[in-house]
Amino acid sequence: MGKIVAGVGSSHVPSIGSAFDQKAQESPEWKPLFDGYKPAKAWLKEKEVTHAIVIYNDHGTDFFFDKCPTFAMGAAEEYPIGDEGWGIRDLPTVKGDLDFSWHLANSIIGESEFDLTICQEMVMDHGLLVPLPLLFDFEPDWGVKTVPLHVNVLQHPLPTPNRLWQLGQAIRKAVESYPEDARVAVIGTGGLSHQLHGNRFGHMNENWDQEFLDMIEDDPKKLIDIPHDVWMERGGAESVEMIMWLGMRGALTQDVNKVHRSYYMPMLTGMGITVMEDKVASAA
Amino acid sequence: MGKIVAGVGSSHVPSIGSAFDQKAQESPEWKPLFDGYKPAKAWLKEKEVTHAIVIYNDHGTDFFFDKCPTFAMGAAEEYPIGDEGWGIRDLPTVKGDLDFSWHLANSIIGESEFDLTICQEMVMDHGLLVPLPLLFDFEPDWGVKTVPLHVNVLQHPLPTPNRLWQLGQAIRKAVESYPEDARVAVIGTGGLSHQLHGNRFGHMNENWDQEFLDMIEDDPKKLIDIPHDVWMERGGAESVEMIMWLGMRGALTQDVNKVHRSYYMPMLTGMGITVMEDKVASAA
Amino acid sequence: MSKETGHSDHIPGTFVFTGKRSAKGLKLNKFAYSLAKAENREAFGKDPVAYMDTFGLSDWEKQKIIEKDVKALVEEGGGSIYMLIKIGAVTGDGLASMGAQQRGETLEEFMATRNVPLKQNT
Amino acid sequence: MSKETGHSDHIPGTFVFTGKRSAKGLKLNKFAYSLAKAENREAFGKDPVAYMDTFGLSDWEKQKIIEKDVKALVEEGGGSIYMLIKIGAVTGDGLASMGAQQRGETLEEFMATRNVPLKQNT
Ligand SMILES: [Fe+3]
Ligand SMILES: [Fe+3]
Repeated sequence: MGKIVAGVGSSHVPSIGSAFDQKAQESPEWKPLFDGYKPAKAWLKEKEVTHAIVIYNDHGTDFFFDKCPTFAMGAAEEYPIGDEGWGIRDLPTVKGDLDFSWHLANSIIGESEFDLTICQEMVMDHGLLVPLPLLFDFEPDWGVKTVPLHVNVLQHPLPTPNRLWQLGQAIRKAVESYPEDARVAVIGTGGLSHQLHGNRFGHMNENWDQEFLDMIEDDPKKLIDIPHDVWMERGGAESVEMIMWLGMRGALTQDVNKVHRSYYMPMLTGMGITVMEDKVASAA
Repeated sequence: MGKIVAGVGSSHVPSIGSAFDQKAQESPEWKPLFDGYKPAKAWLKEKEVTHAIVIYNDHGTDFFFDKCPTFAMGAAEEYPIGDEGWGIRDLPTVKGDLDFSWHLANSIIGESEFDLTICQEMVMDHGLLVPLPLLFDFEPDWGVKTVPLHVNVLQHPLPTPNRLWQLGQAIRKAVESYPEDARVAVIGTGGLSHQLHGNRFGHMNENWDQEFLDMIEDDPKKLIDIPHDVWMERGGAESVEMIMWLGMRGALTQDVNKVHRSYYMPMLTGMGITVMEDKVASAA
Repeated sequence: MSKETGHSDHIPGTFVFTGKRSAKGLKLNKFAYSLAKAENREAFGKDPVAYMDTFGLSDWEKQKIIEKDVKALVEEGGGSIYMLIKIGAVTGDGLASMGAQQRGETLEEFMATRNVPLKQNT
Repeated sequence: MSKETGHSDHIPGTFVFTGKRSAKGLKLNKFAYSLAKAENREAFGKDPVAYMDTFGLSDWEKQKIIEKDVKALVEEGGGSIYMLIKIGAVTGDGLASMGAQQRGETLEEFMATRNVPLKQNT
């Protein structure tokens, strides 16, 4: 039986991946960030997570504006590591689970009536590849099977925060109807505050980031009604991708056990991580 | 102000396009089919339709199963004629309307919460190209601006009939909030009964086709609850694409003025056309 | 509910194109899809096996394609009839021929069952 | 509500990447997107103008790309910063340099405003 065990929210800032590849984890600038992931990874391992559904966005690695899906979900055995312009990172090809992916597709499209784009070929981007190796073993190979779920947060119109929340609920319904054993972590990625264009480039907002982290844990439904413009105004235009965390949070019980949280705001982006245990999973 | 003027349901059988290109309109085998479109075209012209939203499916012309969107809508100035294997048909490039398409996208994704794939590049397939020149002028150029809206009816899971109906309602809402003048025909394509694979190849069902045509006109909501399996059983596996007519019918008033209908079942496929006038449009 | 296809194949003579079938036939269908491009049709026509090899097709797939065994490609190979029909653009087979083969009939036998046997046969 | 963008550009210094902007910048962004492939980075590096011409870029676009005027490309050209940043993979510019230019600052001035000026600047 499928079961949602954990929800994780995580930034996916590319520079984290560069620092990781350069083994800068212990450097003074990066130690606060990487230390924040250690308890998360240890706890997920303890919980014996077998599958990760990762709600992330591609940034022009696989998708372009010629054909821009609102939601695109992977259904493949393997997902190659993409080249975003600086070469291919030295990570093993991401491992999928065909049977699990198609089960999710049948439920999320066929029962919950989401209009997913189903990808049997899908190339991975930093949106997924930054958090994944910080949360799961990957040497010599991945310790988790992954379902990538891309969200358009680049080209407006974007999906509404409410739609992401509903997607989370559809994910829960789909996981819980999976007949095989699967201990699932749902991971929402992106943010926190940052703006990468215009003369507002570099805008960050630690107060909003901390408020957001509080709300995602304790009162997530309040986030549903915040329009895109307000996210952009508070956190910077590109921080609107934080709505992807609602896809994760909507998949969990209303109440959760707060496992871990950490925040660091070095240069361009507020970097946050939160780990929550599902109440049904913790009661079992 | 945008206004839905007409709803059209039409088959999109490729052989109609071949016969059209071979100027076989007056041959005894084809005359019954082509004569059925003449009153439809004349009436649409009389109603001064400016825009066509065409709900159709691509059959491996532009989309492949590597990335399979449930719904994909065009937002381009022009849509090239595709090569489906037999060369490019001699038709002018389909004309789009950028402003209208993006308005529809903003409303259908941003307000009605559909998860469309937005295509700024989209190549046209017989799903759209068979009915379009039978319904509108195209020489020397198209007399209508088109928004193509592709539906996945090839690879299961398919969108539910109910989801198509809801899409129609979202289309209506979007059209009615368009600030510019637009007299819109919504066109649902596909079917009617046919099966193109397995030893049930060649299955047709005139009784069901006629019942479907009755229901789409008079009692369309009864079609919403018919599961995919039943469509396939009654009309043949490939006839499940008839659910696309619900996207058209859901955009119209419950009651409609029945303008025209015709049916012909020559060889492999029940070929139907129905034209309906929206009650709000007819009252204006 | 068939575990393999994730779909109930309860309609006789019908093989619903499920995700599982699509996964199984992905290379086969990609090969057939590629024939929508004129240069690929030419390459396939010139040297069928070499062209099929560029898609990594299995020996079974290549054999069934050469034998025009659409029935096997659909029922066992995960082929989508919408893709397979493009093979006919090179081999000259129309949809009716492919249908007759799937029904275990000759083209003439099949055509005799039709209301109006059309010349345009796709 | 701006008629041009179909979106309220009410946040100062912010140019929301609307559909209308995406349409305007489609060629520009496609050029930048292409640089995700190694062979394209090489071709662009070797002969920038010839490479840009294969995407049908306008003289204005080519000039602004050569001048590294990210500000103009975003504000007027419909450029997506997520695509434009890939140009830096060839020219050597990092995101922070592009940001400083958009703010009308030198890189040094911009870095002085940061909590922790990181080496990894994308
Ligand atoms: Fe991002
Ligand atoms: Fe069709």
